Amino acid sequence: MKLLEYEAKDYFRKYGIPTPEGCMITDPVQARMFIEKLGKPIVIKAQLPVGGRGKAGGIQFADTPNEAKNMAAHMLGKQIKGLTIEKLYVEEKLDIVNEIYLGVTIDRRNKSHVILASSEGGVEIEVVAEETPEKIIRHLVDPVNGLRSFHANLIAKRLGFKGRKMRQFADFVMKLYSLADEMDAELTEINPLAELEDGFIAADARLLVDNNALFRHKELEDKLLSSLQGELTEREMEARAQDLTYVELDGDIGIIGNGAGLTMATLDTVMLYGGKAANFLDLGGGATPERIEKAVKFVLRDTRTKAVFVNVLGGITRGDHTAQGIVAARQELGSVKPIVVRMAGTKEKEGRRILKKAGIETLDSMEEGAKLAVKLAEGS
Amino acid sequence: MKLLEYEAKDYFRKYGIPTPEGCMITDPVQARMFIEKLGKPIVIKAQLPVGGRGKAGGIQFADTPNEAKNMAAHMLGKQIKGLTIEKLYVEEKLDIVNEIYLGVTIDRRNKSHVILASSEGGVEIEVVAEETPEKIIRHLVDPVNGLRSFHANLIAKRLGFKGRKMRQFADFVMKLYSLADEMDAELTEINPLAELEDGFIAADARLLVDNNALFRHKELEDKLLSSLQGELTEREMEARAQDLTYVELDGDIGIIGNGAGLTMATLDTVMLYGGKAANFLDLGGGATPERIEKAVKFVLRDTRTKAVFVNVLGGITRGDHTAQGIVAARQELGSVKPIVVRMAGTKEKEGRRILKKAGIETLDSMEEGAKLAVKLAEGS
Amino acid sequence: MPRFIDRDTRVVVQGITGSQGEFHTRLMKEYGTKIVAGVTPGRGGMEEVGIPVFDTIVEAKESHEIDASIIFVPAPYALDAALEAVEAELDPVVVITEGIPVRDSIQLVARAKLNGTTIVGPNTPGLIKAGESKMGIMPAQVFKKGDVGIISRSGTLFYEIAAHITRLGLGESTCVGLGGDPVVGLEFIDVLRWFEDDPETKAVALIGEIGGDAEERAAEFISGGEFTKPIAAYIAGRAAVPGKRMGHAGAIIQGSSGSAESKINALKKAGVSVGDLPGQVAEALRELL
Amino acid sequence: MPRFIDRDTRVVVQGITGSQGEFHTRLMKEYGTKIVAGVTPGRGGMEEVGIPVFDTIVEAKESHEIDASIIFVPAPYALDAALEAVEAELDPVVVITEGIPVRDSIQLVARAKLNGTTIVGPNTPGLIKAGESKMGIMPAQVFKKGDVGIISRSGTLFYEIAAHITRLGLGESTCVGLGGDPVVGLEFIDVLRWFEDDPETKAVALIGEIGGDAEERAAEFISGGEFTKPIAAYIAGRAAVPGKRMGHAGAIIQGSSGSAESKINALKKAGVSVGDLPGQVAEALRELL
Repeated sequence: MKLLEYEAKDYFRKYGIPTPEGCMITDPVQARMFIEKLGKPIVIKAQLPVGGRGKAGGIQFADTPNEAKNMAAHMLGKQIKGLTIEKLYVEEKLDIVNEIYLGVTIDRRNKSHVILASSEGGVEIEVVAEETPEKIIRHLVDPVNGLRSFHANLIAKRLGFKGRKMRQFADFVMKLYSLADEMDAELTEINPLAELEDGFIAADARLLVDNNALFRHKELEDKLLSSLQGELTEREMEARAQDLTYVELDGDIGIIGNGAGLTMATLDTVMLYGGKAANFLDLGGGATPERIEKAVKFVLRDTRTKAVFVNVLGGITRGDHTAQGIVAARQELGSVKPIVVRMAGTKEKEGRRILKKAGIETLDSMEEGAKLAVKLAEGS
Repeated sequence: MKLLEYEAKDYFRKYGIPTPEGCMITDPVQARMFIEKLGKPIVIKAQLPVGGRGKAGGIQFADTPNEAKNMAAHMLGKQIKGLTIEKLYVEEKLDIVNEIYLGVTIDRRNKSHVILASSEGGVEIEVVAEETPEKIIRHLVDPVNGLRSFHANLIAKRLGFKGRKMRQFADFVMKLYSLADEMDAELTEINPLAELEDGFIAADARLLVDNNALFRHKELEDKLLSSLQGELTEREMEARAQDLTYVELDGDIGIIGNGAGLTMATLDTVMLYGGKAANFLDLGGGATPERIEKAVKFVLRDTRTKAVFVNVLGGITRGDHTAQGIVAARQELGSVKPIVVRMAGTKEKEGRRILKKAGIETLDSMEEGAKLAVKLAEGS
Repeated sequence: MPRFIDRDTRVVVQGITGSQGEFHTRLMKEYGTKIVAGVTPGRGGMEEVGIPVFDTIVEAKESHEIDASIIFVPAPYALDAALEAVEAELDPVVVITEGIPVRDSIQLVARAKLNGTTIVGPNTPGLIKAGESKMGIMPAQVFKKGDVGIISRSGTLFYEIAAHITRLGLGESTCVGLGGDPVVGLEFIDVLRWFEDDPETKAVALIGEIGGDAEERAAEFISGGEFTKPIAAYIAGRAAVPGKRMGHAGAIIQGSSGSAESKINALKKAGVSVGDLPGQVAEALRELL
Repeated sequence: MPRFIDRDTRVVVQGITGSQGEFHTRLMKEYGTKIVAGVTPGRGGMEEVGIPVFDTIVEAKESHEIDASIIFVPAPYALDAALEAVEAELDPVVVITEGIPVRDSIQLVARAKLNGTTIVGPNTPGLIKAGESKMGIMPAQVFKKGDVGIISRSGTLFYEIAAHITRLGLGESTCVGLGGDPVVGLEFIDVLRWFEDDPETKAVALIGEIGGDAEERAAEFISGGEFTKPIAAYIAGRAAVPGKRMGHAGAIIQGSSGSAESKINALKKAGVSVGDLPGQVAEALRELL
């Protein structure tokens, strides 16, 4: 899950990472109060779970209390990428000598955390990786031995820092890694990490926590759903609330499969035959009739859907359960949209019998099923 | 450093280890208030840095507010093993089903932490080890992999606990190990660890923290000196305050050496020739004239000392410095106690010259020096 | 070299008393897997599907010889369970559990490596030696003893392709699910090495999907000439959109990396026959054999 | 087998800019030790005693070939420094630092073992190959090239006995201080094994003290017949009182274990000549050789 900047900075402070003085506000008056107390120019940042807010006007500056209040009032309620700004983060404006990038993420190939640092801060790291890869320092963290001060010193050194600055930056690296490790971060990054005259400070803060690890971070569980707003479409949010593994696509054939690989292959096959999937919906293993009914209903209700292809290879998932779920969904919705079912494996015969009775076509192979679904979607 | 029970229990609570309700008091009235609030019989325990307080009357019980107040008044100010009781710990009295021992300490041979557990709680573990060693479960903790729940489960199982109790006890083990590890404990033990009807609780708590690790536990540094009261003699406390590595012994020859091994060998040699050392004083490496002066004065001031043997094998420690320190100490104290000096190594000649001028005898070998010191002590 | 299984492999089921554990223990037993013990902390002394249950593996080993472990323990406890199996020198350790934090998988894989233990998964359907033994949740009926080894990152798609292979009369030797998580123990290359030396495997089906670069690395390995047997592949996710997780935690195209196209191109360049449809993998293998 | 040193061993000094580090770097250089670099984080780029100083070992290795490390870093930072040397594949790693928390020593020794690295110390005077090289703080003048290997838990007592040996004209081969802490890397047995195979060592002096059971285990090893060279021993601490630390953190008699008597008896039972006086060790060796 993606934390907002102000939430991420709360964790940064907990781990002793220097951050500018700031606070989250929801009312323009608070912006005035903050700048009055601070007595220095401030930056006002929209708190939204999407990237690229800077270009979209989500980062503004103010030098006086009135400016701060007016600007905050101007920003609150505005929309960026379809999301309404409800929270702002006001923060002291920094005298930045230099902008650095520092991040910790997972290296799939090496099966470890990797620390990325670059003297090219303030730019997206992907852009740096593309254009000047030699400017990115990569340090793989040994999972058994962890990160030690000498690793951090070397990272700081490679970035060009010496003496006191080297040790200050190394300290920053150590703390950010501790946070990444203990908070189960899939990604945490500071971009830009500001170099000041006498040290470093996290001008921005990004923190993505592994959803699978939320049992270790109970305080975040409640925030999960709201954190997904920027990431998921409305329909995906709905599916999530119904506990369905669903990805929205832009075609017109609803796809339901059991197992991620099979469902992906179903999409691919539909595409191969000239169709376009409206979604990816993975039932997972051993779905009950109720779960299947819920899934089919969810896809049928999608007005874009012209036909539905259900592809179930039975192992733990039973054919009869699948059939029952499909029939129930269709009956309850009174839907006449064509449904194609490919069914094989456990309780296949029983399933086919149930579907036949309900007038739903079943096929032996995914290929045939995909072909038929494409044809039906075109014909409708 | 040895923490008092109430201090140790504060740490136990921090690590989520169940402890009886209790509090530290210094005034009998507080005992009455505690029992009134608790509404149950209590136990009153003297807080002293020495073992065996139970046998010495340091643990008492009270059923009523008056009893509590009177008993606390009776205990405060009393002496146990030469130490005055200034603090008491009042605590709810438990309904104990069974007493267990659980401890974590360092296994020198295996170079790891070791967890010790025994169904024979309430008795000293050394006694159990002597009489019924088969009743002690030992688990060595792999320093790289740490302690895992399945290790703790097995310890609980070996103690005879099953099902829910197994998991409860295992949880206790995990928490005590976390505390031992993170607090740099040389030893932490719970004896007895009380088995109740529905769980376990730490009836007592012992925690010895590695003095070398106090830089990681700043909050304890101030308490170090007072914690040594039970461990060190008055003279040893004084030496410590002067930063001298000193052990008090019961003879009459003051021994000063450089290096622990050499100083021990000096004691042994003196003993071999029929003498008895009054102390062990290790100058360490590279002592300055001032440090040597301080050490010699400290030993000379001991009224039991009849002669002093200074044994310095110079490496980093210089002969001239040694000689200057000895001469200065003697002059300043105006002492006439005989001093024998064995000197070899760096600046040996210069040192001997200085000592000769001051009328102090120097010898080539430790053996000769020890012999002479014994003779002089006998003769005085 | 990873360690796999055969009819003599003696298996402990960790998490045997859970519904998944119990259900699949029954199916594995039916298939012929030598399940000798189960472990669930706190449940020692009971029986499940006729299998004695212990609190710890150490205790199970006191009365039973055990070679390997399969784990159905819930995600929060799975790391400890797997490390228990590693410490008990069981090998392979098959982690069926889904939803394990990636930090735990990193720890597990690194510590197992120190011990030289093969970790299959997490989030894997497991492995099967057709006709002899299975440590996994795959439906038995689609497998038949034969010559084709299968390596797959996914579950049902793996069964789908196995069914095609079986239908064409080729049959399977050893089949291994690698797991759908971003960090897993066993990888394509490890299994390819093993298949190269396995006399019972004459050809290999490789089933990949979007995310990561395991397929690209497998292609590189194959290009290197160390793998000499016929091989056909299928890659799922051509229709996937970048930045979205397609069911599996590991199935995600990040920036320019992890696309199906990149994997397909790499494999084709390495001379691997890549099917556009799952069924084409079986057909290609029939021709190659 | 532990790795020791000779005139060709190229050494880095960690903590070279501290007063101890600087002082002993000078003395080691004078003795002939090939000190090629120093490391102090934050001090990279300067020079100390004519030796270039780096911030990290990795950087030092970019311009210098380095074999081994000696550490003078203050106790709170010593674990990290030693692990840096281990990770850089330096061997041996000699930890002079005193006062390291025992938890850190446990971690260091365990992690070095995974890497196969010899840790000498902590709290050791170091080691010396007489007449060639020293990585330690021992006074050079008491050593002279010869046939006797020395292993000692203490420092000055070790020099005392070395001086006796030198005075009798025997001289020393390789001498190793094990360190006075309760948990150290190298132990008597490790060094005895090495001495057994070392052609330059004809006899051995073993210098122990109260605390722990390293001497008893050495005696057991010697009894086992794996050590065949003449050996004489001295054990310090007969006059020590139980429960008191005698200077060294490790020199403490706990309960019934760790007494000088126990060690002396064990060694005598193993056929080792144990002197009542330090000088008698040298005399015994002269007779045994």
